[in-house]
Amino acid sequence: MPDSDVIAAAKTRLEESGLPSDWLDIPVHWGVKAKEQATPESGGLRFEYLNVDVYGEVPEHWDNNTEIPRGAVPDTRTEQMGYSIFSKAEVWSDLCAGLYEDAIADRWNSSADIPWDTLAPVGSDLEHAVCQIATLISEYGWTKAQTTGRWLQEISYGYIEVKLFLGTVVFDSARLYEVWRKRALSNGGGLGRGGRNWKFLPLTQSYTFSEFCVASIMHDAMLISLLRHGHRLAQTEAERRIYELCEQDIERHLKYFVDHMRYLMLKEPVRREEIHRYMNKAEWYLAKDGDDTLYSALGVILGDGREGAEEAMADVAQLRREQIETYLGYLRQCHLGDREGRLNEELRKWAGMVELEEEEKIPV
Amino acid sequence: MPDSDVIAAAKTRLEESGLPSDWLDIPVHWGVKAKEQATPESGGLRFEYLNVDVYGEVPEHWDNNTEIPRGAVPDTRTEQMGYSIFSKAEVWSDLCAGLYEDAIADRWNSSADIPWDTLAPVGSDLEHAVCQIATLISEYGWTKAQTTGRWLQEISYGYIEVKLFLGTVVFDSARLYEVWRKRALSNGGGLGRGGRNWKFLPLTQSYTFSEFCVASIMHDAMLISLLRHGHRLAQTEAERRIYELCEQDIERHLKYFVDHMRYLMLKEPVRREEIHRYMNKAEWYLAKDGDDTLYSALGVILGDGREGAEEAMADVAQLRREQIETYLGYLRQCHLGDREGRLNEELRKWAGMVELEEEEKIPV
Amino acid sequence: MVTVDKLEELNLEPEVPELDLSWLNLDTEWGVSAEPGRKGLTLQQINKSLYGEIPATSADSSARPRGAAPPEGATPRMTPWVLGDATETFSDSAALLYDEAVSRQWSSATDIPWDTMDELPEDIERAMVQLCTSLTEVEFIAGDVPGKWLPRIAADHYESGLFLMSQVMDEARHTDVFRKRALANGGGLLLQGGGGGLRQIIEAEDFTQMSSMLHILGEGFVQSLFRLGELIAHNEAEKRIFRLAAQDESRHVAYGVTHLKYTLDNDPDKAEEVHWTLDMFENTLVDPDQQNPGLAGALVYLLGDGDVDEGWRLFWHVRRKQVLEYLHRLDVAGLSGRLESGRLHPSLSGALDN
Amino acid sequence: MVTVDKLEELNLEPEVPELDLSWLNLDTEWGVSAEPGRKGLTLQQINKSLYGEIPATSADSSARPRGAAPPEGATPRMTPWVLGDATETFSDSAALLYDEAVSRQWSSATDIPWDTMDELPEDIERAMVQLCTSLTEVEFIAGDVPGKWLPRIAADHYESGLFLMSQVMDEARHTDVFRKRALANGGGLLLQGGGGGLRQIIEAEDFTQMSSMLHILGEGFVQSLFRLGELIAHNEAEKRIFRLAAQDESRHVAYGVTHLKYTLDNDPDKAEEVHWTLDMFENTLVDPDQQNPGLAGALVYLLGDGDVDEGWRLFWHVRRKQVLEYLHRLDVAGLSGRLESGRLHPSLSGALDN
Repeated sequence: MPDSDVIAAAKTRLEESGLPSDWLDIPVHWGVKAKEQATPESGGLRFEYLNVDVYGEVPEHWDNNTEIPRGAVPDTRTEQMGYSIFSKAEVWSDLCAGLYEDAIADRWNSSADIPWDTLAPVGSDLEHAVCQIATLISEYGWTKAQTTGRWLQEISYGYIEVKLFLGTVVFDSARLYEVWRKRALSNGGGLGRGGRNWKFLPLTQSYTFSEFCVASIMHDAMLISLLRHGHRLAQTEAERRIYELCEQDIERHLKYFVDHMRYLMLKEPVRREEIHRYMNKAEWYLAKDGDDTLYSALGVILGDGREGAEEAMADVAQLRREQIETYLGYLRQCHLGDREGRLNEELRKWAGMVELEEEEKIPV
Repeated sequence: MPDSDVIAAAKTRLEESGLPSDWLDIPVHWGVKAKEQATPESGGLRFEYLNVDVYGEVPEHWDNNTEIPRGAVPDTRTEQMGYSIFSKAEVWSDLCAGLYEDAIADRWNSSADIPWDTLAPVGSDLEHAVCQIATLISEYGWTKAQTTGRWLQEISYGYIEVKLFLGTVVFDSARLYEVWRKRALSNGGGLGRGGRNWKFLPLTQSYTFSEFCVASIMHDAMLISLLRHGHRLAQTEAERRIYELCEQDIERHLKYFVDHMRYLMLKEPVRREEIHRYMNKAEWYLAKDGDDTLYSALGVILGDGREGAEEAMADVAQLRREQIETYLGYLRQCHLGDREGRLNEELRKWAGMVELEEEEKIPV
Repeated sequence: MVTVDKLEELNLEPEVPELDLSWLNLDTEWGVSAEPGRKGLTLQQINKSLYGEIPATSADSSARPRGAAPPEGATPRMTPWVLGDATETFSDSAALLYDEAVSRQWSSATDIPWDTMDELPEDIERAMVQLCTSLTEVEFIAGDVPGKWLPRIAADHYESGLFLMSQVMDEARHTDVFRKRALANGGGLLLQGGGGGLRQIIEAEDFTQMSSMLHILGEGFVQSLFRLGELIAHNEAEKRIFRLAAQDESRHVAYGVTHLKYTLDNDPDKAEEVHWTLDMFENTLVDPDQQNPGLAGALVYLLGDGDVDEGWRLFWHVRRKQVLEYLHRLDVAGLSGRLESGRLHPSLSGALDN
Repeated sequence: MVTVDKLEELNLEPEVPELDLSWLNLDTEWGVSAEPGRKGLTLQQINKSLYGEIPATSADSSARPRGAAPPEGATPRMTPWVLGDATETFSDSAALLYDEAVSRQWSSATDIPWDTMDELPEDIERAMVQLCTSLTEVEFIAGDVPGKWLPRIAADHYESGLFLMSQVMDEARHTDVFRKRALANGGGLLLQGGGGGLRQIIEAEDFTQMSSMLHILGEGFVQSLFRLGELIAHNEAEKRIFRLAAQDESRHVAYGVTHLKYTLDNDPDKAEEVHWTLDMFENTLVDPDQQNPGLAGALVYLLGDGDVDEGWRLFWHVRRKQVLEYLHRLDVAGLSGRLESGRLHPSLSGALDN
């Protein structure tokens, strides 16, 4: 029986049974066979391979406020679902689908993939310092998951790749939270002191997604600069592994945030000044919140106890400088190299940069 | 000195003083003089008269997410402000500006404009019944203000007339709340029992403004049908006045909601089925919530006490029928006359309408 | 008005609601007889007996009026959440301020003597419409913000709710009247203000922080300016606008001050949080990156009536008054010491030396 | 990776942070040594001493990990509000379910034997891709919803937070795998589902109501169906998809059931509210106006492998199992009696007679 007869017969049977059959009338792109690319060498059936024919057309503007999959036929009865982001420029990066699959391929398990049995007692000061750092990184993991997660309900299906990738960011952030909590509670220590959290307000208060992205670049850059010193900071193989695995995750997040901001700056250059405004805010809160707990704990570790901490603070200052340099480095990659000349005054001191000339203030 | 010289001189003085002067460079529509229409006969300088030249062009799509006034020159540094409604079809009615001014012209004061001294003791059953009704109307006033108010932060400046009018709805609703609270507490009674509030969920849970509008039409129609019986329900001049003044306010709100929905149905007829979905929901909650407190209290008033209440319930049933008829009547005015054939089963019983034929249910 | 047509297909008797008289025997406070006074029957007069008692905390997210009996059966969560602690939103003056708001409503259409506006010199007209452009923006946000907070106010603290509802109305009128002035006399709207702290007010997720920015600092500065409106106005219409708007702002400022006082009296730990917020907001207001190019120039220009030096002198006079009144309001609210501790932003404390 | 370039204009020594050792003497629980077990170091193993005690209520909206000392100075309100009562969000199984989620992650790219998919008859392929179109929609919302709730979970109840974070990941993978199946074998995406209760889940503003719709009824029905995936699948790839997805759904359903049980154990009054929600949601699911034309037809067609009568017979078999398992889950959670009291929607109780 030719295919058209098969379908006609199917329709008849459905209709006789009182079932709708209009789904059989939809013209099918019969050539779409993503499975053909799914070889072991190509990483299996990765999401990138789905982007063929109409299904791969990511629209500049998506105008459907329902859960309709990109490429499906709309049902106009559907209630609107409250999405608010319908612009490709606001969320897109071509890397999303690939980073999503990478995140899954790179997945790890804090219970089993960390050699916890390598932990060994260290001096009380050191254990306190490690636990203090663990507490603050946990806190950031929690914040990152919460604040990333809330964007899911805002982004429409047109940009499904972005949403899938953000799902992995949420999950990675959960792990960031718990692996450090585990470290704090597994070696005779406990949790330290929580941070004041003001610096996180630019994440929680974002009104646009790209604003959230630049604030994330700042915070992720601060963290990754620290994680990259894992080889110096870790006392054991377990810790070294934690630093490495977390670094790998954060690096992946930054790839997206940076590539998205680059895309936005190219597509909507008129938003440059607005984006600087958001960086002003993020930096102001970071500088103002700056309590010295984190850096003091680093000093205790690098100084091998409280006695050596004072001397080690010069090293810590170099590390803090690297944080700012790293942040500015990522911004250069997004075509936001002009940030260097506008960096917050306090952060300039952290980085040892010359002061900005005082601008004329018009006090209105 | 010619005007151009005056401006040039002003710029020079400003610049010498370190003040920005670019605001003087903006081309001015020098002919716009709304004051010329502001005569006593024309109601003073009403907002409608501002809609001249570029200032009166209400765009189909507004693409600025800041507080910029319609017609001003953008400053691209400005942070986005979180508005979500940028479509004229979603909010517009040509009546807005006029209704805004009408609301202000019709303003009243529940402290001074109600002849409270005409209140006189009535029997205990009657006082209880009046107070019970007052409690429930107060509750709706509170809900109306809260749920209308939250839309202000969603609607962009492009549709400023709508926002101004909604401001009056919020204020009127505050008065709806407090004038009935005052009635309950001023004549030897007190408050009765609160409602279960499920029926208000379609107002609080709206994701689109037009969905909020149809739910408001339903609730306002229910209330106004009741208020229109004020002459029968009021025991005193004070109450009669309350009924009248509240009716006048709700009538004004309905004018907007109805005219907006009419506009939407004309501009975006494809949304008809979606809008029916919202009405399904609003009606379902109304029917399911239907506790009989309100109607029983009406029965006690119309029956002049609990003894006559049973007999008066037939009258109350007529009043409830009118509520449904009134609701359907307003919907007809918005080109939603087809609602009659799709009204919720329970509400059909309230209205004495024949039952709908049972549709084939496909239980998936 | 919709006439009640008989529906064609209506051919049955309507269902009769069930008579349920259980509400005749409730356990609510009964026998309350508020008496109208000199100003009629105000909220303060009905706030008697149990109905006048403000619960320190409320877990009720429904619309049930304070003092009413709870319904039988389940109620849904009406709003995502309410601010249940009175310290979050309450003010002892809210009822009074609402009463005042109702009795002092005015109409921008009919209460402003628009016919007193003669043609102005072009530079002055431009400066005035630039000022009005900025003001209509500010007032626009000032209405959105209470709108945002309304669903979060507990019905048990209805006084604050009503006050905010009246503020929504007031700000609609201000948005309106400054737009009217901009378009009334030939000028039109000019340059957008570019932010200047408006976003900070609407993004705040703590009511007291929001109120300290909006009501105390933001509207406080505006009110101090409007009360000097004579220095800016060029005719009776403009004077009346500033005078009436200042009257409205006074209520909003009073609400902010009395709310903060209520909060600090009951929760002194909140002080540091408010200080932090003011640190941030003061910094935003004077930040060169946030400067409003139109407002600054136009205001100085108008104050000097075209003489920029004189305008600057008067500007500092205004600014000094703004700062002094701001500090005074904080004192009244119980948040003192910003000047003495050096916490007040230098650009503001500097104004006191002028 | 960004290389750390020396900034050209960098010509000063970086400022040295102040050394503050006050955190060396905190009043937190100290001396905790969790030991890894058979599955490594799980959450359950670190939930010891004070760190394992779940506070019944939490007023902390900050990100401070449970058991950490509060910071010096003021903290802001981090999120608009948190659900402070444990009864709102907690589940005794959340930690375990998170641990399971982490250890049972799978990859739709590499763990599905896509090469087992041969060409299918066109009617069957169409029915399968129609089913997958509907499923990818459902899973899309199922990820948005926990995302919405994350900012509302108190850090003191972190177990529920972590569980929801894992659900976001699971649902991303489900959205993904059904889209992959739709596009893998020649069919493509067909007809949108038209609602069918998805909006009801995302609009709910009470966590327990949301969870009873999403986790217990919605995902419960889906899980019952997936466990009968053999009836629908035509090759090993499809079987594996349903099996792995069912395993994930089991965790979500378990969370919903144990959360509801926790809530009802501690707040029995909540039962009526949940019943109300289920009344509404059951009605939505079977409402002819909400019907999903694609899903209904495709599912029956697939179940009968083209024989529609047989498909109906098996459909009722599936539905009966869905309803029985749903009622069983409610029983376990302590919300019994929907069938007996006649409250279960007739279209669902009717399925039990088939």
